[in-house]
Amino acid sequence: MTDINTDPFDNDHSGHGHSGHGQPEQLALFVNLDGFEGPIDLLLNLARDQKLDLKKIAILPLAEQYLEFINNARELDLEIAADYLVMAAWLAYLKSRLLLPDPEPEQNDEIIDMTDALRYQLLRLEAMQQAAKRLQSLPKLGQARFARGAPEQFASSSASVWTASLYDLLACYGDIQSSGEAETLTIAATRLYSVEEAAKRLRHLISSMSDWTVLQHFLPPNLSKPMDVRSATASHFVASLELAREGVLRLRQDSHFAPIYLKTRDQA
Amino acid sequence: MSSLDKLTEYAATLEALVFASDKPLRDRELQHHLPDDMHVADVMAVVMQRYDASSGVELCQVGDGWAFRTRPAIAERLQQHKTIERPLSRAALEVLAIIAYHQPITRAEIEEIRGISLSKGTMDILLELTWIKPRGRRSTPGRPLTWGTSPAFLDHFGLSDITDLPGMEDLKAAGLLRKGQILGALMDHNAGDDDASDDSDTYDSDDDGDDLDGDFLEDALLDAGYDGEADA
Amino acid sequence: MSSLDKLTEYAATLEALVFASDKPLRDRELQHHLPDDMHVADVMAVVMQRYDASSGVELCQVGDGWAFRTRPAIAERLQQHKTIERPLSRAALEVLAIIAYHQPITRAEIEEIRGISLSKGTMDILLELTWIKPRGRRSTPGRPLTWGTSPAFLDHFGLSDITDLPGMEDLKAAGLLRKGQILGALMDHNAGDDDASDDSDTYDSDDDGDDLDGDFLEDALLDAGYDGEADA
Repeated sequence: MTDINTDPFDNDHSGHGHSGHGQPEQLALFVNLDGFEGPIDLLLNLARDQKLDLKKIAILPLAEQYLEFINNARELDLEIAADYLVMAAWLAYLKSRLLLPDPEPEQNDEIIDMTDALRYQLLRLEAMQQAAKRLQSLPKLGQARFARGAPEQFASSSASVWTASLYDLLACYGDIQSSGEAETLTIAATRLYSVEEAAKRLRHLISSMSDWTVLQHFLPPNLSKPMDVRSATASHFVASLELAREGVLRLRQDSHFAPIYLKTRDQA
Repeated sequence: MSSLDKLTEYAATLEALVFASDKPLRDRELQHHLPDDMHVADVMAVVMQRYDASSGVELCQVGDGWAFRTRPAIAERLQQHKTIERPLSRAALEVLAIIAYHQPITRAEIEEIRGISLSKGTMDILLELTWIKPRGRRSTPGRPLTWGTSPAFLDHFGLSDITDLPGMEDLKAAGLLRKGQILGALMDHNAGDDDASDDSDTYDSDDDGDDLDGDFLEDALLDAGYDGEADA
Repeated sequence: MSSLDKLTEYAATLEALVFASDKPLRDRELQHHLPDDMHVADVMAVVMQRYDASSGVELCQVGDGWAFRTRPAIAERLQQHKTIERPLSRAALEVLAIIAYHQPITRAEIEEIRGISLSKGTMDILLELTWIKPRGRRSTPGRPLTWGTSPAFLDHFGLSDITDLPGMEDLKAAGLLRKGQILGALMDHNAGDDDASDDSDTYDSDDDGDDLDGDFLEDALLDAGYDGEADA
């Protein structure tokens, strides 16, 4: 759901959105929310970059960084999960209140509560992420501790010859309920962008493009899912090859994985 | 490090190796883990000291390898009721799940849900495991016997109360309803949506107040093993 | 037979039983093999004496059960026994940690801590690994199901009890193990939805008595004991 990836060719660049990639003009395209587990996690990562004590971290610059990050993503016309936008709206509100303290002292208490709540939320998630790491470092069975390799079996008091786990039971009941209901098999309509559609769209748009224009610019607006973006990118690329073969347009790519540019043939 | 410490340390290593192995380990395999100037026999002699006659376990040579075995006298005593655990059959698991979620439920109702008739052995297995028990009779014609789960069932599955079973929403959220998203809160409603609704013992999965027939209630209350409290 | 001999004899029996099994055996199962006037804990204390620090195998308490496991210190010499572990996703591991440290905890509370909704499949994996189990329902509206860790979780991570979780005391002292709406409530409130303001009261502390009062945030944040970087 937070799977936003504008890189048309691969998403090999792991890590967090602000990781740089070679050319500066490309940098903005690599905003990538894949590495985050939600808005608080993103905020926590921004906070960690400041290498400050989370308990004392200044909320205002953090809010600004978050908003800048989201704005970058929005400028690129990316779909951003609702959670991220709710947080952005809330931080924008918080920011305005921090910049313009309310003359009424009661209202200012509320701001203190809000910043404290945010700090607490960050601290708590940080604590749990640390806890997860510590769990991983415990001496695990099968890794650092081993059970008897050749167990011998004797009766226990329960004398159960048959055994089943709770998971087995629940999964089994889930299956019964799923299959017992009247089933209507619906095949979700695929929203993959066909090459034909892309070619049609390119033919229409290309005549007005006398300057080299990046391929992504030709993608339809409102692509809501990363899969749609990828699908549209792929079909537009294939269509552009076809149209280049027909002599309708020209293609340019400066190096491997560099952006692909298109322009109309007429003005060549 | 003194040579004694070193010997103890290597003894611990070989002891752990033999313990974790699924088959007897040969001298040659054990020697790999020792420095050249140490001999398996010497090191195993140290391990052997721990498993003296008062231990329930003995270190023994099996063929040309080393293994731990339960001491024969004890093994013989325990062996008398040796069992081999096998996974419950799919049919038995299905019946158990249906009983757990729909109790009290009659045999006919189980068959209706599964769409096939119950073979005798299936209920027998569950009874033998003491995971199910009779839960009184329906006050409908023929007064059919109903079935429910027992405290042993809760114990085996690590539940403190039958209401700990995840409802449909929970199952769906946990990804256990693989098909069909239309079920909604089925668990919370299905007790009342058929002709069972006029039965006196309609089981409402939503609260733990079991309304049961008189004589059964007594059994339930007398059952010392049952612990109605949630959250041990 | 003297009572000492008797104790030694039963110690050997329990030692054999636990040693023979690859899974922890519960006190209850062991008690079955003892006379009524003997207690598992007393007998296991005798067994424990045999396995001192020089042993390659240790007797571990796992919840209300017992198991023999090789000592972590010699793990590197047992490389060949290592099983291939399918790594858990970051999300699943985080959810596991949250459940372990905050149990019993509802799904909504897990989501609140992470600030993101749980994707399907995360709980499914943890349930399939048998590391989590239902822990009863909250007595709040909707009676939501709570989750906790299982004995298999303790065994896998080498813990004898949930209180052995690393850093548990520090986190508790720092007030970081409180559940319930924090930011969410404020965000709802600011969205102008006034009746959302009493969301923070819906948490019913029926288990460990943490209730969310006004100044707990302050306590948590000011608590000098907690070091955000704390990682032993």
